[in-house]
Amino acid sequence: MTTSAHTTISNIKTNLQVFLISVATITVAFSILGLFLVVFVNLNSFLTTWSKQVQLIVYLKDDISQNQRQGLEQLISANSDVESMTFIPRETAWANFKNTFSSNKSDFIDDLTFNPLPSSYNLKFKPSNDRFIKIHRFADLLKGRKGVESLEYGEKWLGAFEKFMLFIRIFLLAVGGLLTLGLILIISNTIKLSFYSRQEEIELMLLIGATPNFIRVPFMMEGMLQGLLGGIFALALIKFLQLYVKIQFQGSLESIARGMEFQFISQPFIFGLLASSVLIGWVGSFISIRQFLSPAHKK
Amino acid sequence: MTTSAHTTISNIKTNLQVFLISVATITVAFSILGLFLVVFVNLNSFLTTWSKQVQLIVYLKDDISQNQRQGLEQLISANSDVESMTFIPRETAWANFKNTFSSNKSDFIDDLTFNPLPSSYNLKFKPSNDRFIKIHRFADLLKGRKGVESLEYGEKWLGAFEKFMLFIRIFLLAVGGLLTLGLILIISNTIKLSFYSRQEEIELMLLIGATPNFIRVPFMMEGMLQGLLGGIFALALIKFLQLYVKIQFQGSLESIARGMEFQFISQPFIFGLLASSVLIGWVGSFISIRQFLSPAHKK
Amino acid sequence: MIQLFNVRKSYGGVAPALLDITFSVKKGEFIFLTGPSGAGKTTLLKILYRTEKYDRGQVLVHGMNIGKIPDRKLYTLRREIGFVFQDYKLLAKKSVFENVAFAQEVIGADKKRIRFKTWEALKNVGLTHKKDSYPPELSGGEQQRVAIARALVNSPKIILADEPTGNLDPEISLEILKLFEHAKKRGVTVVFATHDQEMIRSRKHRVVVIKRGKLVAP
Amino acid sequence: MIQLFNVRKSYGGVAPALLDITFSVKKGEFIFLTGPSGAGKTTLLKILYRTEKYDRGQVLVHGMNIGKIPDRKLYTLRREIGFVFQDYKLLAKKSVFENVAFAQEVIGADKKRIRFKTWEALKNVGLTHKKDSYPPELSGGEQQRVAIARALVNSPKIILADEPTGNLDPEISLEILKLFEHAKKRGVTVVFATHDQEMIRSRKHRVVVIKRGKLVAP
Ligand SMILES: Nc1ncnc2c1ncn2[C@@H]1O[C@H](COP(=O)(O)OP(=O)(O)OP(=O)(O)O)[C@@H](O)[C@H]1O
Ligand SMILES: Nc1ncnc2c1ncn2[C@@H]1O[C@H](COP(=O)(O)OP(=O)(O)OP(=O)(O)O)[C@@H](O)[C@H]1O
Ligand SMILES: [Mg+2]
Ligand SMILES: [Mg+2]
Repeated sequence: MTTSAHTTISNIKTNLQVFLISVATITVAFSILGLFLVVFVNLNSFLTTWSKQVQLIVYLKDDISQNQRQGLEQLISANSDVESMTFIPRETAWANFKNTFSSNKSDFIDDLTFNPLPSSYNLKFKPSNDRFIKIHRFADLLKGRKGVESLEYGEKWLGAFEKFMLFIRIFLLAVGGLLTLGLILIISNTIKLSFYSRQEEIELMLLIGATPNFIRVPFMMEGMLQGLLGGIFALALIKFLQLYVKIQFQGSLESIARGMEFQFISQPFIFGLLASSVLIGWVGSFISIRQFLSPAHKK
Repeated sequence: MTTSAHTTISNIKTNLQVFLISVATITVAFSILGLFLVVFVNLNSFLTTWSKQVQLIVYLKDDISQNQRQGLEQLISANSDVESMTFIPRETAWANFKNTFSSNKSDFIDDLTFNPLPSSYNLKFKPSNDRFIKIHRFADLLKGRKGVESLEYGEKWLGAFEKFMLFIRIFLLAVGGLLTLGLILIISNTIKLSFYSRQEEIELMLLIGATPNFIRVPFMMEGMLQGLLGGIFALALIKFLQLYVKIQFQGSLESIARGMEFQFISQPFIFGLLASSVLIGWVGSFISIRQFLSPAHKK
Repeated sequence: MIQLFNVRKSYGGVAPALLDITFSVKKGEFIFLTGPSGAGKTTLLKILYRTEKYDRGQVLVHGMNIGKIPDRKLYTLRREIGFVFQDYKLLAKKSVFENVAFAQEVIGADKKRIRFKTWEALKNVGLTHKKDSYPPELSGGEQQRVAIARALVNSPKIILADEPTGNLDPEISLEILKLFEHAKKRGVTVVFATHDQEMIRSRKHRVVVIKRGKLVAP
Repeated sequence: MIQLFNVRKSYGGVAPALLDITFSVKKGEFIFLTGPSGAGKTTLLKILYRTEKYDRGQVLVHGMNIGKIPDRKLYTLRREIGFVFQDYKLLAKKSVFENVAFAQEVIGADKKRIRFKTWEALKNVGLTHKKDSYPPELSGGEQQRVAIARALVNSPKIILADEPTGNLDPEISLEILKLFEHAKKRGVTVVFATHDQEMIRSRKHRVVVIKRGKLVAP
């Protein structure tokens, strides 16, 4: 064990340049992947927060019958996409309306002595990717029902915005997939190339009577160290960027983050990144070293 | 020239694996950068479209004097951030209001026979990163003015949304910067490593009487070819992703894209990407070859 | 003790590199292996070291049938043998001292012993003054002597030397030869491949000659 | 015509590798360069080829002061000289034929001529049957002969051969020697570094001996 650690260190010293190149590559790779994850997670939570506000409001006719209301309620409860249903009597609606308008425009509404607003059901839908489509479809279904005066589902921008976010989400996923694929390619190449620079040494070790483990262990340790260092530097870089963003955009950030948690570097994120960097280093060196130790390998 | 092309091809054949690894790396690198650009450009244009809708509405008191109005107008024209100013007389406002409300709620408003709404100035602001802050500041300035009843600037979400987009924009820029830096590192490493695998050959050529150009030209051609192939494959990949997204999300896409052009692969984008891939290949090989040809290079 | 029975080896070319070779070297014997360029000397030595496989026949080293040793156990064979490679196989990134010490590290020798043995081996080939140089900074003959020092440092029971004096002047060649003969006196089996007819004539060791892959009378 | 005046070269070690070397080789002359391992033979040849610089003195090759040639013009010097490297310097990824052809491509020879000359050069060293092999598949002596073929293929005006027969048997060595002597007859200047005293004694060429970087009487 001590010998292996010793060999690892002297190996690294001898091929310092290749080692540093590998670490730098892994650092960049993980920084990008990490930042990407950060953007994705936050965009996602942003979307979730916003999309909770999308409701389908079913306005009822003033002369709706008890029967018609029961039919409507049954229909709504039968839809498994609906998360909750709130009945808002016309009195409450009128109070809300007055509240909204009297505050910042004029007070002509206060002068009204009758209530012109209808009762309504406010439906919240479960979060899902095609929620907006589902809401739309359900609204079409309800439109024709007797006793329903009209339907409203959020401001128009909210639907468009949700669709846009869905699109962005899929786009980011695609980019993320490609990125991960690329990272694996780049890291495995780096490790393979770092092994090419050692090919002579490994072959000589085999020639002069080293056991396979004697050869394998220091290389794996080096691979893991490489991965770990890359992971740590990547984390440091992300942290640095976080601090920068915080200092530069303190104000803006706070007003956006209100009611919404920005997840920059969470505990599981750190552990996940470090673990996968070590893992990638290990797997990379394992694969490469197998190539050299296998009897099929041409001298 | 023919000899150089010939040498280039035979060079590539001899080191096919390293060549392919380089092309693959460049492909992934440019795909990511390209997709990134696509996301950024579209997000940006989306932001621009949305933010055009942010206005500062200045409601005027019914008893505003001619003097006060002139003062206000002067103040507004003096602000260089204001793009346009529209005066909306109370009659127009009332017509708009009736229009909005009579359509989907009840028709009690039609029963009203007097006009309770004020006149207003609608101010559009020039697009800029801290536009929202500027609007806010200007609003504070106007609030105390005589003749101003109240101020409104967009729905609250629009401000928050714009801030969020600003934040995302900066975030994307940071990631993009890191990405570009990483790409340069990775590509120059790949090319350097591909040169390491040729070091012996280059040194031998120098030893047996090749002119510097004889050595340089095929390597530069190879570097450029590498870059070009990487660029082409990256474009193909992006195009493929575009098609996939189109097929999968035809519907959603159309409804979002309404009134807004999605710029996937534009002519300048293609040319820019290809040109920079060739350039990177050229610069990469130029730097590496200089290292080997310089007299300072240790044998 | 090395025994070969009807060993044949072909690299896939028109003529096989070795053709039904049968001979044996007794424990503690010193033999010269000679023959024209391309005769198969290196091939023969490589087979004994199991860096090449043979197509047919039997090879016993210390009674072990080396064709039966699994790849992961090859190190047991190689630890018995000191091999001087015709192309030296020195590591350019390690100093002379490290190159020789490396052979001992690889078999797990302990540190103090490594220092002492390395120094001794370098002294034997007259290279202590170059111990901190790197192989590319050495003359051809100096590199060859490092390769010899590395092969001898672990006191192997068998020494296979592939033209170990090809780049050495006659004086140093003689000293190296004496080094091998000294090992022989300690009971080491030595196979010494060489083109140097003068050297062969001047000593009284058995000579094995191969030509185009076949044993011939000397 | 090669002239050296008081050439001194130190690699930074305790003793300089070359110490005030003065001698000249006439056009069309054949000389043996000999001396013990590490004496400075390779260093001397490398200086003539400008792969090493010298610290002091003057070196003229065909009247050119080679110390004054700028790096980007070095190829003009090297095209005059065929160099047989002590460590061969063959490209492992090119076949024997390609290795020899490469030396001609590099100086821009035309295709048809390349085929013919390569074939001829390989015939001279007796390796036409190995033309499609790769260097790692060759015996030590075969590799050495490829290196010789490559050095001679461009019909250089000067040949610098660094122990070109170290891995060859006496018969082939003699043939190679004759090849160089044949070149000499065509007016080529030959410097032939070797340890082979038998070979030196058997021919009547001038012998230059260096020991520890100094010229000594043969
Ligand atoms: N890996 C290989 N692949 C194909 N052919 C090979 C290989 N190694 C050796 N040969 C051929 O086998 C024959 C014998 O080679 P070997 O190296 O054993 O000769 P040798 O007696 O050591 O010669 P030398 O004195 O020149 O070193 C040669 O013709 C050589 O070209
Ligand atoms: N690049 C270098 N850096 C440092 N020292 C060197 C370098 N090249 C050679 N030397 C030293 O210079 C001395 C002369 O070396 P050179 O290669 O000229 O010897 P040589 O006469 O060719 O010997 P051989 O017959 O063994 O090839 C040696 O002691 C060698 O160690
Ligand atoms: Mg051999
Ligand atoms: Mg030498």
